[in-house]
Amino acid sequence: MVAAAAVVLAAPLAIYPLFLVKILCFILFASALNIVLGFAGLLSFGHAAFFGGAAYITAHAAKVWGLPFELAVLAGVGFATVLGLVFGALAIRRHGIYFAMVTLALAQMVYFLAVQLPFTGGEDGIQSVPHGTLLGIVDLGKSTSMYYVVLGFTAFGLFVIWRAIRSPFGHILAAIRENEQRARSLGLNVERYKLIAFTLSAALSGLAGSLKAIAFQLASLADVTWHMSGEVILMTLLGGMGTLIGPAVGATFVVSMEHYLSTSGLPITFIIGTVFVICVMLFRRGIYGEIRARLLATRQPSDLGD
Amino acid sequence: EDGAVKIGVLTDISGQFSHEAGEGSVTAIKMAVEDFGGKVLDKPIEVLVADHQNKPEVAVAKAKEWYESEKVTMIGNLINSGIALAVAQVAKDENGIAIVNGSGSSKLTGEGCTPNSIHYAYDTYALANGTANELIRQGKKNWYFLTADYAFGHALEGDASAIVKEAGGAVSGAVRYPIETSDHSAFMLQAQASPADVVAIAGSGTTFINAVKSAGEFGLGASGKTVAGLLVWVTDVHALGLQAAQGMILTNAFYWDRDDETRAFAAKFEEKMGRKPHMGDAGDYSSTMHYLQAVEAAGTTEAQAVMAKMRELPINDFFAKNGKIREDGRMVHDMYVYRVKAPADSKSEWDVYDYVATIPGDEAFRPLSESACPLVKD
Amino acid sequence: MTEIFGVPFAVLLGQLLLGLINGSFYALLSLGLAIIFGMLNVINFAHGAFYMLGGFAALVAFNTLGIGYWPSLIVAPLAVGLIGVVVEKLLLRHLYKMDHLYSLLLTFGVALMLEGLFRHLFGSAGKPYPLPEALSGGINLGFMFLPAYRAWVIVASLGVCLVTWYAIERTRLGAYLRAATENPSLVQAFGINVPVMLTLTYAFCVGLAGFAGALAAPLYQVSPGMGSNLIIIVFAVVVIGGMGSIIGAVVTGLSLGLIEGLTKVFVPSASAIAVFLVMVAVLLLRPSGLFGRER
Amino acid sequence: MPEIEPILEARGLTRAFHGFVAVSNVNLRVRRGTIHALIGPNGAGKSTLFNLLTKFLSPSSGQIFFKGKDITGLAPPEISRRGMVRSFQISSVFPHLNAHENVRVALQARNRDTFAFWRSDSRLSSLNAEAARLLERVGLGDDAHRPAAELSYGRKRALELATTLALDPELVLLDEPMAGMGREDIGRTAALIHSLAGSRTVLMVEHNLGVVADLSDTITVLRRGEVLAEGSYAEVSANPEVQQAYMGSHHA
Amino acid sequence: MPKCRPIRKCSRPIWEATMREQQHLLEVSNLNGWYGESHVLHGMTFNVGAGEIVTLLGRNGAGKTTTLRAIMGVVRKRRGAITYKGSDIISLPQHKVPWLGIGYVPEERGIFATLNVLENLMLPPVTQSGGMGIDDIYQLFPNLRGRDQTPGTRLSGGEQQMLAIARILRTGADFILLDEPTEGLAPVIVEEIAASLQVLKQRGLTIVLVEQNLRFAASIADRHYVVEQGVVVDEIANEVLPASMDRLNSYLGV
Ligand SMILES: Nc1ncnc2c1ncn2[C@@H]1O[C@H](COP(=O)(O)OP(=O)(O)OP(=O)(O)O)[C@@H](O)[C@H]1O
Ligand SMILES: Nc1ncnc2c1ncn2[C@@H]1O[C@H](COP(=O)(O)OP(=O)(O)OP(=O)(O)O)[C@@H](O)[C@H]1O
Ligand SMILES: [Mg+2]
Ligand SMILES: [Mg+2]
Repeated sequence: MVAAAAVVLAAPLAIYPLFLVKILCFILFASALNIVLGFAGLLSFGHAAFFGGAAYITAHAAKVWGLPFELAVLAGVGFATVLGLVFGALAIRRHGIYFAMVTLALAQMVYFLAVQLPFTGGEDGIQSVPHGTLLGIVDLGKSTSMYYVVLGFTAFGLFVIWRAIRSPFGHILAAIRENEQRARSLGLNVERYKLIAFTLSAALSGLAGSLKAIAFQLASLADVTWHMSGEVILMTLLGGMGTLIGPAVGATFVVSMEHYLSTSGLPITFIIGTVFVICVMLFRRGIYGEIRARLLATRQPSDLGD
Repeated sequence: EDGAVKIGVLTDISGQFSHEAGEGSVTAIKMAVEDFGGKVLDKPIEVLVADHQNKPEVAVAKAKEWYESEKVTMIGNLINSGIALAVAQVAKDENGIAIVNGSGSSKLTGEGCTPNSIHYAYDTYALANGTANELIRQGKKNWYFLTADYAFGHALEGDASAIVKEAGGAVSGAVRYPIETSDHSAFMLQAQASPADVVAIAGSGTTFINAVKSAGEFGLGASGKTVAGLLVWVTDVHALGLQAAQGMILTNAFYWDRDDETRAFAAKFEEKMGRKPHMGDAGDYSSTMHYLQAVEAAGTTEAQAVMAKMRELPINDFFAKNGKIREDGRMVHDMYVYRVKAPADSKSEWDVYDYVATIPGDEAFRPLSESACPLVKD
Repeated sequence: MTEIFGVPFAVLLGQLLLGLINGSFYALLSLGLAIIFGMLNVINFAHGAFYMLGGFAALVAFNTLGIGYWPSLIVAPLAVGLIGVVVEKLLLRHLYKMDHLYSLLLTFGVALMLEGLFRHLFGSAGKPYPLPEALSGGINLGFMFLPAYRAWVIVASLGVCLVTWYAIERTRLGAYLRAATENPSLVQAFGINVPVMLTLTYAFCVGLAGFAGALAAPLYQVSPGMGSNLIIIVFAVVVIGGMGSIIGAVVTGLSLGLIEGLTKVFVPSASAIAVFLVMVAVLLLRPSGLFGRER
Repeated sequence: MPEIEPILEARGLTRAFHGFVAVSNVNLRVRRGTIHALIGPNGAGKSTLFNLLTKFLSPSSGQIFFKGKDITGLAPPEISRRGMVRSFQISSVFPHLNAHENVRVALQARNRDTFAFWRSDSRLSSLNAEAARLLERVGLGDDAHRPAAELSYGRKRALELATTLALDPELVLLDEPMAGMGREDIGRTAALIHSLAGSRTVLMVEHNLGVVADLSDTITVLRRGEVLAEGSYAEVSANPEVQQAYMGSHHA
Repeated sequence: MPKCRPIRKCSRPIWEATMREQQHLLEVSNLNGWYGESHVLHGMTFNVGAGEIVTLLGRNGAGKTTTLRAIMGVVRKRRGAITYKGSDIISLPQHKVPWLGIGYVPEERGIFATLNVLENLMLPPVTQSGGMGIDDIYQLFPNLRGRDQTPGTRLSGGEQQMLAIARILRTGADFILLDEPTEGLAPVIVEEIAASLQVLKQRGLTIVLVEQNLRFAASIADRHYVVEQGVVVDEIANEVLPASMDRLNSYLGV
């Protein structure tokens, strides 16, 4: 635990900070998705809308409205939260693939707006978003300080998720995932639970998007395409959905792959595809999920649940 | 480390634009370095390559990393306008140099211009300009636009229709197709129904190719309409095949078969790459060459000094005659209008264009007076 | 002549016809997807890639083996189907017991592999495929000029759809498949060789995609990306039609083509999301699609 | 006996499935503190009636009163919150949660669990004792930590009963609680249900006539969706129609 | 056998096998079974003669269902011997087993939600001639008549049970594994089923029955095996059942 913390804190000395920042953003994003995917059993295919949407709002707020860092991020998160509430309200009564498709469709609307609305700059996106400062003190222009700030936010986000999953709320969520009709017959307001989970997830996805927008000084169309929604699902699955660490592992893995392969001169799409296939076949529960399961297999099987 | 001069190639090698840049640009830039002698300021020149996969974050992270910790002094090619614009900003922040040959977005020398970036081979304005003027001159005054519905398409259409109107032509309509569209026949039908003499396709890549195919399928040419491509790579024409593309009017910054110099370069390039170079490749080579000469002349790789030299020295090579780099970062040089050959007239696989006209540099590009670039003081 | 919202009626007719043609492609693709979806309970993200594969199969057959258009309508689907068998036996099969998310991840990976591979081999611009002699030229319908090939596309794809529909809905097969997805081991216990059945079904369905690819080759550039643009739309079609419903897939495919055709006239830039608007509307009213069985 | 007002009353309940009338014009009065059995041939409409009473299906016509209030318009969760809870005929558990967790979820539901996702779940440990007690009562003490999916069929039924009781309902609707249970468990469950009477009210469907005879104060016999007879076991089992329609040679 | 008496070649095992076949239709000996890691059957040994009705009795969780699943190959992880008509069927692929004329009615009924009643009924292929016709089936289970288009799981619990039994009787299987067939059925129906099973028995049908309803079991069975924790602990012939009630009750824990 302590060692892990040490590594995380020392990382920017060894590895290029901005790249680490990207990893952090996606760790947060994937973990946020995991709330619905892994713990509520809802396959959302529209999370890019929250991630990218928040990125656009934050970028615009910081660049055009000239809001300070904190407020810009807040604006983004606020937007994502509201959007999540709306999407959730519309989709939550649908199940399985139908739910996935409603979320996808709604996200495509956001994508469409992103292409059409003038302020997003179409596929060029919004560039040269000011870094700003944290509380007027820390200059975020420095990649390293940016790293620690984002690290802080990510840690906070992960803590919220951890708390939510390990809360009475989380236990009910698990039950609903297992057998919704039964849960309803026990007098649980299933829709409400799901909606809260979904909105929470949207908000945190938004946080990830906003941070990314500031750190990279840009918001782009890539963030709202369904490919992004797909990619974050893959990260979560790859790491191991329904576990707390899994998505982090998956995100780190995928982002690093993209980063390091970029200079490898290999046909990247092909490689990434192959890696996905291999991972599914080797680690059924995701990289982390599998390792964890193997460890737990020695103990009593009931631990496998959460 | 060993104080090598480092040049970065940031491009799309495996993605949708890979045929407009990718391996080609890498080859071109490496060729330039080689031909320059592999050393500048008595330091070896090293070429780094990265595939940005059309992911802005990947590009920005790479660019920053290169400028900051790898001490890369120049980043080349930069296809995908979103990425080009972003990296230009990074170049400014990190005081490096970015030379764009991939993207054609005229924003790069407009709102997006920086003192550290150069837009070299072509831009949407120049392409539209050349084609439009030529067709108007031929008396084809009534235009109809088939526009890819995104910023880049809008830019092309915007530039072109402005020129058309200015030159006394008229725009009878425009239809904007979503970039996801794979079937353009519906839009072709609308174009056909219009009274226009020219159907201008403001889009690039596969969507452009498919648009032209369905134009052929619905006999647009047969019905007396001219199809004009506002952004056409010679490789697109090659991929389309002359059967579908013949008769199309287009503007390019470079055609391999223009003169002996170009043919010589093309031959060398083809040896390495297995295909003829297009304007992007040529631009990549020429700009890299020019950069290295500027470094030599400036006696340093410090960005501002080198930029100054690059602006100061004229460009004279197979690509450009008396090419000059303006303060908005635009490299001005002659542009050429071509017509796609009919299959019968083509002597070899890559023999695809007939020369139509030359547009002198000072007419080809958007005049500084109209520039939206903050660096231009008037 | 009569106009509708300022659009000449003739033009409108033409657009509808074209819409129908695109629709028949959707139908053909979503058909296979719907079966894999509803029967194997697999979200086959690779479907678009198999469509692309069909196109290239035809292309390669033509360029290197000199196999003409007509035979390649058989050859391409077979080739693709064969690859389907490999994918199913080697990979998919081991995931049936798991959450269907895993098969999604897998097929997505396969899609990336195929697309990446073909980008590497053929470049992203792709290659043209010549129109078959017999179908060059066209028919003048008065209100529009209809290329003969497009007419053929409608006939061919609808024909195939019909046959497939019959094979599944009018024979025991459909019931076996549906039962097998619900409780494979019990169906086995009734004496049906489920594994083989599933393999063949998957192969057949991707074969359909392959056929669509071959059919599309002369119309569009055969390029590695040709499938990935389509896949999401096709998913939408399947869901609107109702997962597992074959009629649903076909009918929805065609009607969406029409709707798209209309939007292309009136709000061109919205034509790409028309399908999604429809989907939201439909799913809000009918939770399991137009023809879906509620479970 | 003095007609105290019934805890549950159904008036003219009717439900048809595209033409097929499963429950037609059923009037039912369940007296507080009694065990009321609902029997009848297969397909008579017993489970459908349960579904109507708990609003898992909405009646084509008719009204439902629970504790004197009209609940015809309410949704299932609300009904169970008001104290009327049902178990399912085809067993329904949370497969990947262990038996203990299954019951605890029900306890949470009973305690009007908030949506506060920022609280710690250590609060739940207060429920463990009661969960354990309930599992003991249905004889699942040893299986407490096995995933529900791994329990044998009979034990699943027992677990479901425990979950239902965890809600501490005033009125329990049990749909064939004994189905699939072995002798041993039947005995235990019967005792359990018996112990409920008085403090709570039980309305149950059961085909095990032995159990019905021992436990029930009142029996309503359904046939083809209609009430055929009602009364004590002695009364209904004496009814030739009931014998012919349902009991067969059993009444002997 | 007379054929091979003079010859030495005819080896002992075959001879044994053929002998056994004459005695027993199904032989289960020292059968072990697992669900993943958990070892459930610890050496079940019992046999069923042709035309017999044999029950497996035992507490919940004793392993009765698992035994049937092991015979059908639904539980794959098995060790021991299961021979049917003298030939081993453990090594047989799962989908081949039913074609030997073995039918299986699972305890959870296994009615398919996505299939309507008719499709459910017609699902299992007819493996042998001599199965019940649709009319006989409606005779036996009037509830199913006219419900063809109803989704399978919309049927009432009991009706689903009837459907589960009916679809196996259709296949013409002459060796049937019934797991708690009377669960959730009204007494009258139970009696009708008992009667019709008797009829089928006359026709030479062999049945392994897992049953909690002793009354029903006693009314049709020839022999009873008592199962405890995955092993057969006792065998009781039906004639002596009344006499052995105390013994049995102690097993079943009453
Ligand atoms: N959703 C439905 N659609 C069509 N028919 C239905 C539906 N639900 C129930 N039925 C029919 O209504 C009748 C009553 O069903 P119900 O489940 O109430 O019977 P039951 O009394 O519970 O029988 P059992 O004792 O076998 O459980 C049955 O014939 C059943 O087929
Ligand atoms: N899917 C499973 N995974 C793990 N263990 C299981 C599974 N199914 C059953 N078991 C265990 O195997 C043992 C035997 O179960 P089985 O269902 O054979 O008992 P049974 O005799 O049929 O009981 P019942 O009379 O309740 O049906 C029980 O301890 C049960 O908990
Ligand atoms: Mg019932
Ligand atoms: Mg059992």
